[in-house]
Amino acid sequence: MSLEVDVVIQRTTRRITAHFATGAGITALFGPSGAGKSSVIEAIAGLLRPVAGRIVLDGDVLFDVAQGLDRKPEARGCGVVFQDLRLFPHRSVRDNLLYGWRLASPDRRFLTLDDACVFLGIASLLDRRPRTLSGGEAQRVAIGRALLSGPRLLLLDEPLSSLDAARREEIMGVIERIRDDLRLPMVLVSHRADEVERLADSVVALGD
Amino acid sequence: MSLEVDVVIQRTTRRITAHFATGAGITALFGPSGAGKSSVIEAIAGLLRPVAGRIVLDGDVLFDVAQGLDRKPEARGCGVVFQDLRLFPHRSVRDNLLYGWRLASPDRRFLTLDDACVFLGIASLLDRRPRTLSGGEAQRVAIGRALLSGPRLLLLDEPLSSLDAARREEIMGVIERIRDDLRLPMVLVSHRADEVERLADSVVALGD
Amino acid sequence: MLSPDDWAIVALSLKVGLVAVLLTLPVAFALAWVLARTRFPGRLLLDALVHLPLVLPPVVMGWLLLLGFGANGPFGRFFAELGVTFLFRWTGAALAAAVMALPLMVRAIRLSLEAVDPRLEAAARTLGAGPWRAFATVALPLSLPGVLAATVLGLARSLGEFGATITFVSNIPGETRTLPLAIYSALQMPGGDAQVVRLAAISVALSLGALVASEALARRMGGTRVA
Amino acid sequence: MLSPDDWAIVALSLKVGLVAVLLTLPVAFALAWVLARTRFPGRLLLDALVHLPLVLPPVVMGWLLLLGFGANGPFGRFFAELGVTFLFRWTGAALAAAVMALPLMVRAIRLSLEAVDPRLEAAARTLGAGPWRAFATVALPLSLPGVLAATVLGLARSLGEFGATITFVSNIPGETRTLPLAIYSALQMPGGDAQVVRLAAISVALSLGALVASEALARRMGGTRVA
Amino acid sequence: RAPVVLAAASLQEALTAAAGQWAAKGHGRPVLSFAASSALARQVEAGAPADLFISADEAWMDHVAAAGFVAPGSRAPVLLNALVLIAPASSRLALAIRPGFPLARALGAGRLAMGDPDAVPAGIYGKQALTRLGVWPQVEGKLARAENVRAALALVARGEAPLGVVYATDARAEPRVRVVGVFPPASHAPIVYPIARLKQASSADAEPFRRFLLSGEGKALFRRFGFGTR
Ligand SMILES: Nc1ncnc2c1ncn2[C@@H]1O[C@H](COP(=O)(O)OP(=O)(O)OP(=O)(O)O)[C@@H](O)[C@H]1O
Ligand SMILES: Nc1ncnc2c1ncn2[C@@H]1O[C@H](COP(=O)(O)OP(=O)(O)OP(=O)(O)O)[C@@H](O)[C@H]1O
Ligand SMILES: [Mg+2]
Ligand SMILES: [Mg+2]
Repeated sequence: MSLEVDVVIQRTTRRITAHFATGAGITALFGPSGAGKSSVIEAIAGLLRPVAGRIVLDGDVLFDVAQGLDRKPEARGCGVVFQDLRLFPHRSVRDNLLYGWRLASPDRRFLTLDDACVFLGIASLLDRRPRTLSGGEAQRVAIGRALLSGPRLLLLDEPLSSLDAARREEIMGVIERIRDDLRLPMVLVSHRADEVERLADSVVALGD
Repeated sequence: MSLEVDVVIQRTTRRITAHFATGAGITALFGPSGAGKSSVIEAIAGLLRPVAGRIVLDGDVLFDVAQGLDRKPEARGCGVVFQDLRLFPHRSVRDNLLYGWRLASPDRRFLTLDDACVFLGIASLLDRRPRTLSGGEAQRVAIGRALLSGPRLLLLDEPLSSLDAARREEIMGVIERIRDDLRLPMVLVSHRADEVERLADSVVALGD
Repeated sequence: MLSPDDWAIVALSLKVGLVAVLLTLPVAFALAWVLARTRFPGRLLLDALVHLPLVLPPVVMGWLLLLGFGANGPFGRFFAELGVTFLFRWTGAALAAAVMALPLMVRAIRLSLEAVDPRLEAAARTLGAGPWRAFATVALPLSLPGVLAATVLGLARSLGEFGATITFVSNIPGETRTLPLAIYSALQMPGGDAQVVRLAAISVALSLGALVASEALARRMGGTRVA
Repeated sequence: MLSPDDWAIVALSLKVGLVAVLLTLPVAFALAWVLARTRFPGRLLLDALVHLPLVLPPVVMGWLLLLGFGANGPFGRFFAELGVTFLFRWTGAALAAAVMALPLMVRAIRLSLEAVDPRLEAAARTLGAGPWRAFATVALPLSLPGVLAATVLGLARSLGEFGATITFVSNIPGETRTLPLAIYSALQMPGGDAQVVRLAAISVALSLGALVASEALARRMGGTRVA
Repeated sequence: RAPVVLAAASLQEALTAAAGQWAAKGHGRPVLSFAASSALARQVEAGAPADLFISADEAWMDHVAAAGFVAPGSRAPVLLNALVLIAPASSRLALAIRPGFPLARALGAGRLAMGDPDAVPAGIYGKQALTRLGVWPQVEGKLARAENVRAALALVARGEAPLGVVYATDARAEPRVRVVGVFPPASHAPIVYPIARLKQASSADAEPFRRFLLSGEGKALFRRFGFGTR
């Protein structure tokens, strides 16, 4: 279990360089607003094409400019909690949660809908449309959707920013369990020192 | 300078009751995810009609079911930083920032575009479209837009959730200055104890 | 109130219109997708071609259809081998209606497709959906308002189609005499005004029905609105 | 390549088409707004009325225009007092084109308006904008893709309008003989096929030009896309 | 002001030539508007500012006259036409038009192209002729009813219909069709294009131009285009 990222990303106005390698566990991406954290997450997920470098997950080359290799997002197995959530507005919360779950091969699934609902506290929301959710409710649904898709790498872009202390505590516990029991590697973007301190096995700083 | 809120809000699935009165200064709205904080903010701003109760700002009745009174949003003078930001996607950052400023009477304006840009660190973004901003950048633009509209009440719905520690620190300083120099009342939704502790003059808990 | 003849005309008009719209819908969607999502050298030309039935007078379109899909036309020969003939047949009336409705339908769908947030499809990809599945499960349902508008516009256009139809497949009772052709015949006769008004009223009633149905459908899938 | 006569026809067609589209645009926008944003008892009826020119054969629409806007028609008398007459005049051709283009334009704009997020207008209200200003500065610009599509559709429809025009304002050279009517005339002439093809080619070239212009415009206001 | 002439679309070529000849004499060139007689008649009745009306049949002229739009004494037959049976130029078919002639058999699986017998003048005359000859019942279900004569002509010219009924003048101008036979004039009402000056006529040239069309010079010109005159 290892993740190796060494990329240069060009956004219209700025160039972002990220270079880090981690084993299993949680890597915190740290850095000021606009440093490029979300861009790095998108690059790992295969949604943004770096101009140079390579990305390797468990010895599996996901991206390599030199080799002209660029694995498609759906073949990378990266579960993403987007900073802007991106819930499907036309589907119920249930169908949002099950979207990736239905597409995952059964042996990749490590969570059931019921379990996810319980520990995220979203069981009562299943028949609602995302537009009617509160900020924190939507964020929890986005976390559930990513977990249920049975990813082999979790990319969490400020996943707890809209949650109250009690909820955060609970979900951090779940993240720890996933890390320890499933040995799933994760990249976590967070601005909160306490979160990083508690969860991160390694910290990567993105400069401004 | 005082704000008096006593409302019952009906959302499809739940009923939200809020009852508080504060003087000048910052009132923190506290409560678990889904408690109804954003709903109360929208009700004060005039975007959501409570089923019962009244809202009075500085002796000025904004809403009163008994009197059948419901002041229009544009006549309430509430600057809102929405949890979902709601930047205008078809306008540049500059035009977003100046939208309310241009509509405000000159004597209500208490900030210039240049000053806002400096303390929010968004001067370099002025010609960009909101869609191209990072999460934190967009949040700072939303704060700037609300401040520049010269409101007589500021409603801040988790305005700092996507910001790094240094930026938060700076912007909290500005909020304090606005509170102390302009004696502008504010309602702040926040999940962070440190924020509430530092900024809030009074705390209102919304129950679940 | 309606004579058996009238009923036959109404039934034929509905058959022609529905077949035209249902067959055109996938074609229109594919064209809308190509125009909304791809960039290639001949794109503008394709766009112009799609608009052609709108720009040319219907009679000319009927004439072109006759050249292409008549018994001696290249497409006509091809379809004849498949056992489908158009000339003087209701199938030809449906083809004419389909061609004339196409530009309206493509535009409506395209407008909706272009408004779909590409970040949602990106999210679907990270959840394991290939590009086609992501499209079918995200962009397609989100563009349903456009598809619905296309259906209404296409059906209305089909119900009103006259010039291309009469030129291509002429005016044969029971086969190609749809409402507009019946109205035209009445209009040509001195003193046929009352008949014109009656048939026009039927057209209007039909389209009102289609509108009511579409609004009901829109309300049922109301949650689809992204807003 | 084009004779002076051809140029006159092209110029007339463009004048008629542009006047029709530009005059219809605000009306279409207002109707689209009413249909998209309001709910009142007669709404479906209004919607059906807007679709009427699509549902009825153009010749019938031309006849209705003749009844309404002819020298003895109620609207015709009213406009005559204002010094505007329609019969046999290019103004009548523009009116016919406008009426026929209306349903397409309303739909396109309505589709875009319905996709505008109402929360953005709410935000504008809190910043001090009244409902109309919020609409004009937020919903209106965000529905520009629909307005652009409406313009293209309307112009194309105007360039192809035949049946209502010839029925309403006849086929007067220099006044109402637009491209489609000239094509009709050529079709009536023995051996006029070459002329038909030439005039049709001009129509297509014009619409291609309009499409190129609209695409360029769309690209320039590309940032307007909400995505 | 030059006169505005509303004329049946099938007169386009001949009337344009006549207007040219008239203009060559130093008169203002008449404004010619060609459309279906029905559309033109309705325009007249809506008060359109026209001077002369030439209909493709008597029926619409009757209608206009009954509505009181015709200047008294100005109505006159200006042109005559004949009705013919045509086939594609390549067709070998030989068929004599006489009572009970085997038209249906000659059509085989094909259709008989003609103007809509319920609406288009050429179709109405065609139906009269076929009825008088006793063959209407055989072919009634095998018609391709076109919007106008030109469209019927095009169907035969393209070989999409094996036979058609059109005016002699149309057949004459289309090289891809061949006249199989001429319908006996007695088999249908006379094919007359009536002209009339309208009540609302305001052009001083209206009446002189009408007289010119009815003059020997005008008639000679129309005969060159295959029309008959009286
Ligand atoms: N349109 C709606 N339809 C149904 N329920 C709604 C709607 N909007 C909000 N709600 C519900 O009302 C409750 C209050 O929502 P609100 O957004 O005010 O919560 P909040 O306190 O701001 O939560 P958070 O901290 O998660 O943002 C939530 O349970 C939410 O699901
Ligand atoms: N489409 C774009 N066009 C131009 N610049 C862009 C675009 N997208 C992102 N950027 C810029 O790239 C930089 C990195 O953006 P990114 O979203 O990765 O930042 P981030 O580290 O996630 O910030 P935050 O903590 O505020 O979310 C920002 O300065 C942003 O303005
Ligand atoms: Mg980010
Ligand atoms: Mg909230």
